[in-house]
Amino acid sequence: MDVLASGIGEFRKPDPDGYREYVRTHKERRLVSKVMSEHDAISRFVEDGDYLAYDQNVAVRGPTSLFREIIRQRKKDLWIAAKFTWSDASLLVAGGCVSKIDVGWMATGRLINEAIRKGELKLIDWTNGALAYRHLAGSLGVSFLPMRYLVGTDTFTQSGAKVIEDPFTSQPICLVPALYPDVAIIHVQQCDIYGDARVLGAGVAPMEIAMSSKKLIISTEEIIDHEAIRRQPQRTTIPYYFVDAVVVAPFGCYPGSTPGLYGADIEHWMQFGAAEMQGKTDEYLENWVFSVASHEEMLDKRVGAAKLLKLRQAETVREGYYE
Amino acid sequence: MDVLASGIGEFRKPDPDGYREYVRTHKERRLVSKVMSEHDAISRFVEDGDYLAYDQNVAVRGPTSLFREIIRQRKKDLWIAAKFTWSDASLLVAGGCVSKIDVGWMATGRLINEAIRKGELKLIDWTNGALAYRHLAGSLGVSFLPMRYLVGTDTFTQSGAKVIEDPFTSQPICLVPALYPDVAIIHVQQCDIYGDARVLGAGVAPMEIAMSSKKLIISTEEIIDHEAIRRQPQRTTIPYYFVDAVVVAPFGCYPGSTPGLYGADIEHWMQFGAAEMQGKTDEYLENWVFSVASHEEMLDKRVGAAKLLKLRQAETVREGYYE
Amino acid sequence: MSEQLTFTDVEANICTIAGMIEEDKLYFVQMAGAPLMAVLLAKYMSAPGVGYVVEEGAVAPSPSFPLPRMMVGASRSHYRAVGWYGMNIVDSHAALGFMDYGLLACLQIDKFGNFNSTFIGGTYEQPERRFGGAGGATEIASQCWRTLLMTKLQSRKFVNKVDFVSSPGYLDGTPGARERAGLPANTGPYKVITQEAVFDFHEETHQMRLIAMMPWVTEEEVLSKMEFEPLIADKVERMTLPTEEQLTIIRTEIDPGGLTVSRGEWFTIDRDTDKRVT
Amino acid sequence: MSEQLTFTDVEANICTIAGMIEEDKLYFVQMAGAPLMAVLLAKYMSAPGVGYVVEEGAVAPSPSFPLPRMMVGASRSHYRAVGWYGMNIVDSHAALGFMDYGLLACLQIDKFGNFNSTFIGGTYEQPERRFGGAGGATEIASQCWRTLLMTKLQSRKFVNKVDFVSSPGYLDGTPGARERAGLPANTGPYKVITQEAVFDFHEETHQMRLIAMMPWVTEEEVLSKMEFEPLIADKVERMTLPTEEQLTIIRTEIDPGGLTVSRGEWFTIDRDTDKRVT
Repeated sequence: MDVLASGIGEFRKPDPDGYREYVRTHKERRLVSKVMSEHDAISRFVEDGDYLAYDQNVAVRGPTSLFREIIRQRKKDLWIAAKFTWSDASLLVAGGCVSKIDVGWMATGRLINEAIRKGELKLIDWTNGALAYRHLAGSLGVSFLPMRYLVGTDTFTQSGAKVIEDPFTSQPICLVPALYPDVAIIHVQQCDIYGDARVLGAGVAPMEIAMSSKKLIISTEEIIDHEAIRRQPQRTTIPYYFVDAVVVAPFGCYPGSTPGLYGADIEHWMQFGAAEMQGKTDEYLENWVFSVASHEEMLDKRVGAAKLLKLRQAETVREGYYE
Repeated sequence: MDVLASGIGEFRKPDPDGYREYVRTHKERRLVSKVMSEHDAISRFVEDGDYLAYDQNVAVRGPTSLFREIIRQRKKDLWIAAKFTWSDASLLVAGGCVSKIDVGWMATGRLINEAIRKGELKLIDWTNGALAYRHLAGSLGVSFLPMRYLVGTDTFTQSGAKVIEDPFTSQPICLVPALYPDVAIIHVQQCDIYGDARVLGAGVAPMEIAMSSKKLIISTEEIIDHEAIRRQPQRTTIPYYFVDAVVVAPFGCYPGSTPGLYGADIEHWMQFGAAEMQGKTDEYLENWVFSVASHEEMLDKRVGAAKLLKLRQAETVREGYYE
Repeated sequence: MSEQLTFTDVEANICTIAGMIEEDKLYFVQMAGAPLMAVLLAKYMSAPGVGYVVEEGAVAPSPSFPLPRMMVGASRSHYRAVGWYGMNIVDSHAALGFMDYGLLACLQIDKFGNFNSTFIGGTYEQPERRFGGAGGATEIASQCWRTLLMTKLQSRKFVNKVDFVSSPGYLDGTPGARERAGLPANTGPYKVITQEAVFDFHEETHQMRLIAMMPWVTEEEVLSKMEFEPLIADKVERMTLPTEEQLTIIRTEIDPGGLTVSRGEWFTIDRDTDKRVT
Repeated sequence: MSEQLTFTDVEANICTIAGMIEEDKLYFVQMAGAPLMAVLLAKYMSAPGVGYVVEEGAVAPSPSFPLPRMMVGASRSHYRAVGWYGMNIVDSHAALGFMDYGLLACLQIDKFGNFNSTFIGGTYEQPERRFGGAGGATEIASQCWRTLLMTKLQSRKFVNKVDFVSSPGYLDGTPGARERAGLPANTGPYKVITQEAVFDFHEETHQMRLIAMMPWVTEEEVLSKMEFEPLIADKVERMTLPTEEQLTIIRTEIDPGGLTVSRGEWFTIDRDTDKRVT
């Protein structure tokens, strides 16, 4: 193989056959209920050192209740893919959970900068699209995919991509290694007890991430009947056999928004931003994560019914999602 | 590039940059009506010598009214991809339209065998999945994709695939060249005047074919309002800017079925099969293609209202398609 | 006169395979015809919850019986699936190792389970009889963990050398041959099912091995219907005959038009003796 | 006292770009912020039919105004799209050549249009200030036919050498440099828009070239705000000022919260003389 250039970034060596072996022995093929608490889902399926993937549109439809549970359980040494995200990476860094980030785009600030300075955090640069495409490669069961960009940049140099001579066109072509995360967490609007899940609206790469991750936790705004899934099969984003856990989490991406259901709590983001700037994220975490036992308790004791109603009312669009 | 093995089959050299140039100068970006007759669509967008792609599930949702128009206009020397198809290839061979077939699966009989014997027809073997995957490669704008099968077979040898040493795993990996058809014809249930099209139900690769084909003709059971498309964006299989022509064709895949709308006319298939066995396909074509000016006239004069009603009644499922 | 049971070779295959279907496994089933009917018979009778996918992208459908005559891709065969996708998606599910079993028919097979669905006789360029092509069989036989192959026991089908290797078995049979070619590890043909005999493959040599026969046939009869000589298991089991109930369901619910099951060789079996009458 | 017009540098950029939007072209627009606001302003005022896609997969939306404060991926920004897909799909639309223009913001840019959105100062391993990363800018700047880049005219932004090439311009500027690297042919940065000047790139040398300035600035002033010296067009045009109507629509419909447009440098312009007052 004539490799014309190689990035120097660290990456997990793609191992399609290893993924297959895991699937063969670990994944449930029967229709059995996978509903469990966020506590059980995170403690059973997220391990220290795991590569963790998730899907969201910046602050929209992100699995934030599960991020908080990961912090609550003090998971360590996670490697995450922050593509087209918001302050989730900062939040997880504040919680001491993350040691490596594959970067597409994320909000950065004091926490990220300090963690880099202290040598506690390593960033590996890719792009949003390159990370989504690496998930696509994983979802196709292969070890790499060719693509038409990334080359010519320092981003390429810091990534784990390669350039080869295309055997069909003889031109240089960029190859990115497939990403097979250990575990993915994805928030959806609707899911049945078996894991058949519907993402309503545009999403970065929920299906690709679901397919390429060894373990998959779905958090859902509501459980819908299995027969409802079967009545409209074309709406199913993720079929049951990819899913290991289903967590019921209304307002599960608070303070982010879920299209068709509720708006974002911008004041909350500002509160987090202020805490970060003032070096007070420990207080923030104590208040929003550690001092409450669950997402449900956080909603009840910290957010409150009035705010939740206001956020519901702030979402004026149901068309295309629920209509 | 260390190429470990290469198939000997002929294939169009993938040319992503050539495709891009075509798109840049030829494709309409504005929302303009593309509704036209089947005659105009085929005469404007299908040229002798074109590589023609289409999508169907064996005899389901195939663009048969457009196949008949291609025969009626005596198009020549087409190269087609027959993946997961039915007797369409035989029909086009009977019409003298086809000189090469990339084979996934197709019904074969006297017509195909005779055309091969006479040297009028060349088959190049792939598989259903390999052809769908070659369309996927085209839809991603790249020149090839890696995949985990085809190797170890004579099918590989007769195809245009290659084996290289995977630069990420060091194992042998099969690469298939992207397929960028000159023109594709796709039948859908619903489409607006601009080409925003909905395929209702499972389909082999309608989106991939639409994206990878330079020219695209949609035939549709009905025109729906553009605002209806915008009210449910997640149901749009193909957005307008890929589409060059929209042909209104109720019962457009007769004698095949369209899910949610009408069943197949099995007697018609048997009639075609009998004509083929008896060497009477010229009579068949005269009756069903040449002696009628259009699909509409064929439905009216050859099929008849009673049969159409019967086929509508034979389709008992609307759930998941229209409900 | 004792009671008799009458069925075709295809019906026998469908019933035998239906008896092998495991409810906690996922199946990737070829297009239509006998393989699909086998899984549907199991779903109807013994394994209602079993999940299967078909090439055109329907995942775990619950077809409404009786099935339509031309059922591939039709609404009743995709009825109440949990997902409707496309071919690239379900092929990827197989690539990812989710499909425990592939279920396929073939025209010709060799002792290592390599099989042909492309042409018979002549050359590739000028075949005597050209068939439909590899279809989806290659992706299924390459990517599912185990492949169940269905064919008829005839010497022109069990051959020393297939006219064309459309889809891979164990290739040349040597250890690791599939992996060396680039196929996913630890996959391959698992059983070959015919109307009168069932075969598996030896763990090391990967040669086809006779493991079960219908009650009315002898080893010699089986071998007389094969061009190559298979291994013979230490103990060759007796296959179970189709039941009346199975046959009734096939004929009324699974293939009411009889397009698939009414063709081929007919068997009439005396139920007292399990011997073939005609 | 004559009438005055007051606006920010971001507002100036939004208005200038809005004036460049062509209704018969397709746009690939970065996440949010000023680039998206520019296309929305055009859509609101002059090019209602213009189509654009955003990274998370909404194709040709018709957002409902006023827009929400945190709008990326939110329901009102995807409202009445013609399609809702994902990132890989719309990136592929760009790979296939359907996107005429990419519309992006950047932190730092060099004379060949290579730009940085990753870090400023220090080293890659220990940056002084780490930013969000390349995001979707690299795929957009690589795959769209032409890229419109928006930034502020400041010497720390127009630099001899960017701290990190997050996304490609014309690389080293030599003919065919992008193609040799493996990028799609005939693509590249098209214009760079700032609050006081607009640049394009010389056809052969691919060097940045000053082509237009606001009425109140001189060439010397522009050059004083750049670390490198750009080419100067034979005739440097005068840029059009934002209109009252544009500014009103930005402030009431496009960014009613003022999160994006109220930051940065404020300009107050005397409308009689087109000179800057403060």
